[in-house]
Amino acid sequence: MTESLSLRTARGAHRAGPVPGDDDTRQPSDAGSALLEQDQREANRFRRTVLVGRIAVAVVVLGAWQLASGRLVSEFFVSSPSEIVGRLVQLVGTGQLWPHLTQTLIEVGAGLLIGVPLGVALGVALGMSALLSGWLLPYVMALYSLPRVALAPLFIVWFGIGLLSKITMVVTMVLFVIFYNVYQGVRNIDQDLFDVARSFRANRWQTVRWIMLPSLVPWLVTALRLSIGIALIGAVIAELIAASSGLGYYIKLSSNLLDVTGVFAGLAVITAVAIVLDQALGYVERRVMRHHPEKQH
Amino acid sequence: MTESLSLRTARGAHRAGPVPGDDDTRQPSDAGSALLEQDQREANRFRRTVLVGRIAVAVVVLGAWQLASGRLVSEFFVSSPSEIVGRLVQLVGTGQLWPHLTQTLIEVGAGLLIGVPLGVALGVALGMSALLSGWLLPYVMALYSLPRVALAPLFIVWFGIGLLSKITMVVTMVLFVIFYNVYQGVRNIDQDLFDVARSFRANRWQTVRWIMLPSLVPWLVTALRLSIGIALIGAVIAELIAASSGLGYYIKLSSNLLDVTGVFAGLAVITAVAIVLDQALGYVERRVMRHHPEKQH
Amino acid sequence: SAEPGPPTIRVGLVCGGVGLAALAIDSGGLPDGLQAQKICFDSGSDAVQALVGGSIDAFVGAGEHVVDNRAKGLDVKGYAVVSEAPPYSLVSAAGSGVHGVGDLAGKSVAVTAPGSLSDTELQKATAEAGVPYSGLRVVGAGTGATMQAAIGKGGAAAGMVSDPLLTTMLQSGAFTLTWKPDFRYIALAVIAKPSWVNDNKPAMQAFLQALRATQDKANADLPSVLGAAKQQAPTLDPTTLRTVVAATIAQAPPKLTIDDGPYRDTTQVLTQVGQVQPDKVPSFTDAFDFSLLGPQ
Amino acid sequence: MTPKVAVRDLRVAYRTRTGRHLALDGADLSIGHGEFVALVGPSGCGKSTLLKVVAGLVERSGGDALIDGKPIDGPSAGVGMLFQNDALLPWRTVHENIRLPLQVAGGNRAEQDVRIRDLITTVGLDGFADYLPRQLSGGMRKRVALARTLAADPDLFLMDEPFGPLDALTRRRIGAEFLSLWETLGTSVLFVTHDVDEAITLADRVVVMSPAPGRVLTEFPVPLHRPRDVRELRFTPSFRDLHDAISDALVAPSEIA
Amino acid sequence: MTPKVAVRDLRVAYRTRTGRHLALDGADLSIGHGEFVALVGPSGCGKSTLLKVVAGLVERSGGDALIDGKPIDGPSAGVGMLFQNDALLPWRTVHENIRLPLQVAGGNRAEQDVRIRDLITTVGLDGFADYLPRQLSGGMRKRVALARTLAADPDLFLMDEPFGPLDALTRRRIGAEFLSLWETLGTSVLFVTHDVDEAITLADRVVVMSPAPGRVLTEFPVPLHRPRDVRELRFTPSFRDLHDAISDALVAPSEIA
Ligand SMILES: Nc1ncnc2c1ncn2[C@@H]1O[C@H](COP(=O)(O)OP(=O)(O)OP(=O)(O)O)[C@@H](O)[C@H]1O
Ligand SMILES: Nc1ncnc2c1ncn2[C@@H]1O[C@H](COP(=O)(O)OP(=O)(O)OP(=O)(O)O)[C@@H](O)[C@H]1O
Ligand SMILES: [Mg+2]
Ligand SMILES: [Mg+2]
Repeated sequence: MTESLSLRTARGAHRAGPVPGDDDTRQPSDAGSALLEQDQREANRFRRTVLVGRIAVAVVVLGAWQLASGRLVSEFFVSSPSEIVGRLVQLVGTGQLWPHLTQTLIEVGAGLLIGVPLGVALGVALGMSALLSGWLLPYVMALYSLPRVALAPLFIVWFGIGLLSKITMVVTMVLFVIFYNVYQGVRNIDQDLFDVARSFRANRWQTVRWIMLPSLVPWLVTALRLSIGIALIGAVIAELIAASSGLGYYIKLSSNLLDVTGVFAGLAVITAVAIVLDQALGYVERRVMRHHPEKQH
Repeated sequence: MTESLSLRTARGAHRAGPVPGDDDTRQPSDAGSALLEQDQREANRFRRTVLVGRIAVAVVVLGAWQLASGRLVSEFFVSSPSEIVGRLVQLVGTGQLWPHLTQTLIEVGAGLLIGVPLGVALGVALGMSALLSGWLLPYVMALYSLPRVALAPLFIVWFGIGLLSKITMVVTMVLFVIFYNVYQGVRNIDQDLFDVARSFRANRWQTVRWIMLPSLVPWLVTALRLSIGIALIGAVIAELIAASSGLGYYIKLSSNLLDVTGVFAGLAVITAVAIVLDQALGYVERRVMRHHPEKQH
Repeated sequence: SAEPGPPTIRVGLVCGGVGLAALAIDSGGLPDGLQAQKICFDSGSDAVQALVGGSIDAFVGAGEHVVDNRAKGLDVKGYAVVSEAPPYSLVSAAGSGVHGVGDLAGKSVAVTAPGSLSDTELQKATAEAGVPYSGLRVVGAGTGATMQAAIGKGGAAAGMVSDPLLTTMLQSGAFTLTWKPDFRYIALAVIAKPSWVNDNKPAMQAFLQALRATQDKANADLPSVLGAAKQQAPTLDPTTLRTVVAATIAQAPPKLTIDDGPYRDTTQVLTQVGQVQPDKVPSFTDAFDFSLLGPQ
Repeated sequence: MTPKVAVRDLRVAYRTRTGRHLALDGADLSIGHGEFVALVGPSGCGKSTLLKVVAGLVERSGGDALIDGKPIDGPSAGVGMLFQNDALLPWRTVHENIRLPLQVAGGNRAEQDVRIRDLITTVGLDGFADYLPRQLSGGMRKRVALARTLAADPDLFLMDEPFGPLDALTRRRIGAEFLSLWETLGTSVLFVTHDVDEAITLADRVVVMSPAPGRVLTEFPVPLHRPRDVRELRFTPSFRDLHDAISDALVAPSEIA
Repeated sequence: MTPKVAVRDLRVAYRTRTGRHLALDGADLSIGHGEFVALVGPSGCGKSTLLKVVAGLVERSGGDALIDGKPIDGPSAGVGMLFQNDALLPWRTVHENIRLPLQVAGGNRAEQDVRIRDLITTVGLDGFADYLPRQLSGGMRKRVALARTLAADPDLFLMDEPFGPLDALTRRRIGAEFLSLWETLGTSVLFVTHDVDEAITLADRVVVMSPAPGRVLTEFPVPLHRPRDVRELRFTPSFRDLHDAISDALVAPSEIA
C-alpha cells in the first residue's frame, strides 16, 4: 500500500520486474536484451494507456456537455460542442480567426519575452539579498495583488490602445508569478553547492550559471507553466477592455451579442493555444530534466 | 565578490565576525556573552535598516506621485496620494468602507478555504500518479488558461449574482496556482526520504504527513503567497462584473463616475489587505520554517 | 492639419448591438478616403479616459460624459447626437408581482454597472415614482446574459435592459416591462477633444458626414444598411435585426443635431440624481458644437 | 529451519537513461536467525543494492530473496535499515528524527521521549537533541541515523556502513555498544563495512563480494568466542590470520583483472 | 619562511537558533610548504570546521588563520577543498562534475575533456562518465569528488575524509595514487581521516584534536622515509609504535572525561 506512495518517478529499479536470468552474459552495463525489450514494451503500454485515458476524458466531458445542452440546460447558456466546432470551422474557413489569433499570440509572446527575464532577475536579486527583500517584498506583494483589470483604463491612457498597453498588461501578470517562484527557489538552493562554487572561486556569473540556474529549474518550470496561462489571461483581459482585434475582442463582442457559441469558440481557441504552448514547454522540460536530478519521465 | 552570492540565509557562521576571544569559559554550547550581545546588536541593526529602507521606498514613491500629480500628469488620471488618503479617511469615518471590505474579505476567505485544500489534493494526486497526470494534466492547463474574466458572466448565469459566483471565481483562480506548485513540489521530494518512511513501514497517511507535507513547505509558501494576491484579484473581478457591494463594486462605481480618486482608494484598500495577509503568512512561514532545513531568517 | 495622407480617426465604441457609428464604419464608403478604426471598450468611462488621454480621437457615448467632464474642467465636446432616447427600460420576470416602479421599494434592482447610464435612469425612474432610491439594493449585473440571469433567477426584482436584449426578452413572454423612459436624454453623442478636432478638421468632418450619410441612407432604404448591421450582430435573426436597426435609426435626431431642449432635459436628470452640481452645468453651446456636421 | 534471510541467484538491473545497469548478477546469501553477517566488497560492487533488496526498497530483476521463507515484496515488518547516506529528515531535530519509527508504531509520546533520550545517550549525542541535521558533523549525523534504526527495534538489522565517518574511538565504543545490544537481543544483522577489522570483530561470518556486477565470492566464518573484548581482539593471532585471508580474497579478483 | 597555513588560537562559534555553538576554541596549527598533515580527532570535534575556515568558507569568531602569511578572507586561489559530504552537482554527470573547476579556469573544452578522462581513470570510474551522482554508490561519489578536487590542481589540498566510504583496497590504491601525485607536485595537504593507519601511511605529521569544542591536543611527526610503500609499511615496528601512541592520544581525553 505504502509502495504506491513512492514517486511515480521512482528510481528505475522500483519498477524493474523480475525477468528470467541469462547469467552467461556478464557485461557491466547491459542486462540482457529480454529486460530491455520488456522495458520498451512497458513504456509503450504506458504511453498507450495515457493516450487512451486522455481521449476518454475529452470524449466523456464533451459528450456529457453535448447531451446536457438543450436538455438539462438551455443551449442559450452553455451552447454545445457541435455548435462550437461548427463555429470554429467557419472561423477558420472564412479566415476570420487568424487576425485575432495572431494578435493575441504576439501580445502573449512579447509579454513573456519581457516578463520572464524581468521576473527571474527580480527573484534572484531579492532571493539573494535580505536587505533588498526586506525593503521591497511587501510592495511587490501589494503590486501583485492589484487587480490589473481595474488598472486597465490607466494602461490605455499611458500606453495607448495599441500593442504596448496589452503587452504591458501581460508583463504585469507574468512578472509576479515568475518572481515568486524564482524567489522561493533561490532561497531553497543547497548551500553546500554554493560552497563548492565558492571554494573553486567561481565568479558571480559562473555561480549563477552553474549552480543557481540549474537549481532553479524545477521552480522555473512551474513558473513558466503558470506564466503561459496567465499571459493568455492578461492578453485577453486587455483586449476585453479596449481592442479592435484579438481573441479577447472576439469573446467580448460575442458576449455582448449574447452569442454564447462565439464566447466558447474564442475560449476553445485560447485553450488550444495554452495546450500547445504547455506541451512545448513539457518537451523542453524533458530535455532539460534529462540532466536534472530529481525527475525523469 | 563571489562571497555575496552565498545566500543571505547562509549558515550562521558565515556572518559571524571576529570577536575578542575569552578563552577561559569552555562551555560547549555557549560562546561567551560578548558574541551573543553582538549578534543581538547586529540583528537589531538589520531590522532597523530594513524598516528605514521600507519606509523610504514608500515615501519616495508616494512623494513622487504627489509631486507629479497635477504637474507632470493630469490629476484626472492619477489622482494624488493626499486626495486618496482624504478619501480613505472619509470612507472609514462614514463607515462606508466596512460593508465593501467585509464582503470582499468573505469572498477571499471562503475561496481560499476551498481552493487551497482542493489544489493541494489535486497536486498531490497528480504529482504521485504518472497515469493520472498523463490523463489530466493537459486539461488542467487548458482550464487554467481560460480567462476567468470572460467566464465571469457564465459564472453569474450559473451560480447567480450572490456570494456563490464570487467564491467560485476565487476558487478557480486559487486552485491552479496551488495545484502547479504542489505538483512540482511533489515531484521534487527527495526519494531517499520516501525510502526511509517505507522502510519503517509508515502508512500512506503517515508518509504524507511526515515526509510529503514538510517537504512541500517551501512550495506551499510560494503557492499561498501567490494565492493571496490572486484571490483578491478574483474577488474584485467578479465584483466588477456583477455585484451590489465589495471593493470591486466600489471601484467599478468610482470608475464609471470617472472618480479616479475613488478607484485608487479602492485599490489602496486591496493593497493594504494583501500586505496584511502576506505579513500574516510570513509570520506563519517563519514559525514553520524554524524547523525547516533550508531557510531561516 | 499638418498630417499628410488620408485623414484617420480612431473611434471608441461600447460594442455589442447595433449603432449608427458602427453602421457607418462597417458599411464602408467613408468620404475623402477617411480611415476609421473601431475600438471596442468595456465601458464608457474607460473610453472617456482613453479619449482624454489621447489614445482615441472620438468616442460615441452618453451625453453625460460631456456634461460631467466639462463640469470637471476637462476639454471635451459633443459634435453630433446619435441617439436622444434613453436606451434602458426596466424589466421584471413575469409573475414576479412587480408591475411598476412603486413595487420596487426596498427590493434589489439590477443596473448594468453602478454609476452608469442605466443607474442614472433608475434614479430618474424612482424619483418620478416617489420611491426612495437609497432604499433600493442596487446590483451591478452587467449586460446580456448576466442581466437576464439576474432578473430571471430572482437575483433582482427588476433590471435595466436595452435593445436588442430588451426586444428578445419581452418577446419571450417570460418578462414584463416595468418602466420605460419617456424623457429625452442625450444617450449617444460623438464626443471628442476640441484641441484634436482643431488639428484634424478634415477627419472629423468626414466622419460626421459619414454618419449623416448613413442616417439618410437608412431612412431612405432600411434594407441597404442591414448588411452592415448583420456584421455587428451576426446572431440575430433577420426580423429582430430589422426591428432593432429601425429603432436605432429612429432614435437619432434629424440631421444628428439637437437644440437645447433635450440638453436641458439631460442636465436636469443629471442634477436631479446628484451627478453634477447645478452651478457647474456647462451651457449648451459650450458643450455641443454641430458646425462640422455640414449644412443644417 | 528456514534462515532469516535467503538470497538466491539475485540479479538487479537498474534502469538508466540508456538502458539497464547490472548491479548484482547472481548473488547468493543466507543469514541465520540471530546471526551477525558482515558484508565486504569493493566500492560499487552492489552491497547497498543487496541491502535495499532485502529491505524491500529495490525490486529484483531475477532470482529469489526471502525473509523467514517468504518472498520479499516491499518492506517487511521487523526489518530496520540504516542507509549509507544518513537520510535524516532535514526539518526535524535530532530528537524528532529518532522519533520517526516510534511515531509509526504509535503510542504514548512521553514514553517515546524517554526512549529517545536513552538512545541519544547511547550514541553519545547528549546536548544535541535540539540540533538540526545540518548543524551536526558527518559522524554525528550517522549516529542519529543509527539511533533512529535502533528505535525501530527490528529483529533484522540492515546496516550500510553505519560507522563510516566515525573516528576509531567512537566507532569502537558504539560498535561495542551495538554488539552487546545484539548479544542480549539475539537479532539478525547484515552489516556492510569497509573495515575488515571491524567485520571480524563484530560478525559471526564475513561475506566477500566480487567487483561489479556483484556476486558473492566467498565467505569466512569467524571462529572467535563471544562475548568478545573488542579492544583486545585484534592482537590475537587468529584475528591476524583471518584478516589476511579476507584481505587476500578482496584483492584476488582485481589482481586478475 | 612563513608556513603555507598558519592557524593561531582559532575560535569558531556557529550561530544556532538559541545562540552560539562553540565548535573550535583555541585551535593552533601550521602546515609547511609541501607538507602533508593528517588531522585526526573524535567525531564532532571541529575538524571539518577547521578545514572550512582554511578554505575561507566559514568565518572566524576569534584568532588568526593565514595562508602564505595573509589572513584568510574568503576562498583563496590555489586551495582545493574536498567536502565531507561529496557535494556533487546532482544534475551533472560524472564527467561534467569534474569539469567544474576547469570551467572556472576557462580554456579549451577538448583539452578539458582529455584531462577529465584521465582523472576518471585515476579514480577508477571508467565507464561511469555519463552517470549522474544518484546512480552511483557512496564510494563512487566520493571518488568523483576527489577527481573534481584534483582537477582544480591546487597547491593546498584540504581533504575531509576523502576515502571514507571506500573499501580497503580501493582506498589503498587511490591513497597511493594520491601520494605519488603529491610527491611529484610538492603541494601542501591537510587531510582529515579516522583511520590512524591511513594517517601514518600518508602524512608527514599527524595532528590530534581534543573532543569538542576542539583544540589541537598534540602532534606526531611521522619518521618514515619517502617514497613509502603503502602495502608494506604497516607491518614495520615503528609504524606499530606510532599507531599506538596516536591511538592513546585520541583515547586519553575521553578516558579522563
Ligand atoms: N539508481 C541507480 N541507477 C543506476 N545505477 C545505480 C543506481 N544505484 C546504484 N547503481 C549502480 O549500481 C552499482 C552498485 O551500487 P551500490 O550502491 O549497490 O554499490 P556499493 O557496493 O554499495 O558501493 P559503495 O561501497 O561504494 O557504497 C554501481 O555501479 C552503481 O553505479
Ligand atoms: N552549521 C552549523 N550550525 C551549528 N553548529 C554546527 C554547524 N556545523 C557544525 N556544527 C557543530 O560544530 C561541531 C563541530 O562540527 P564539525 O563538522 O567541524 O565536526 P567534525 O570534527 O568534522 O566531525 P566528524 O568527524 O563527525 O565529521 C559539532 O558539534 C557540530 O554540531
Ligand atoms: Mg554502498
Ligand atoms: Mg567532519
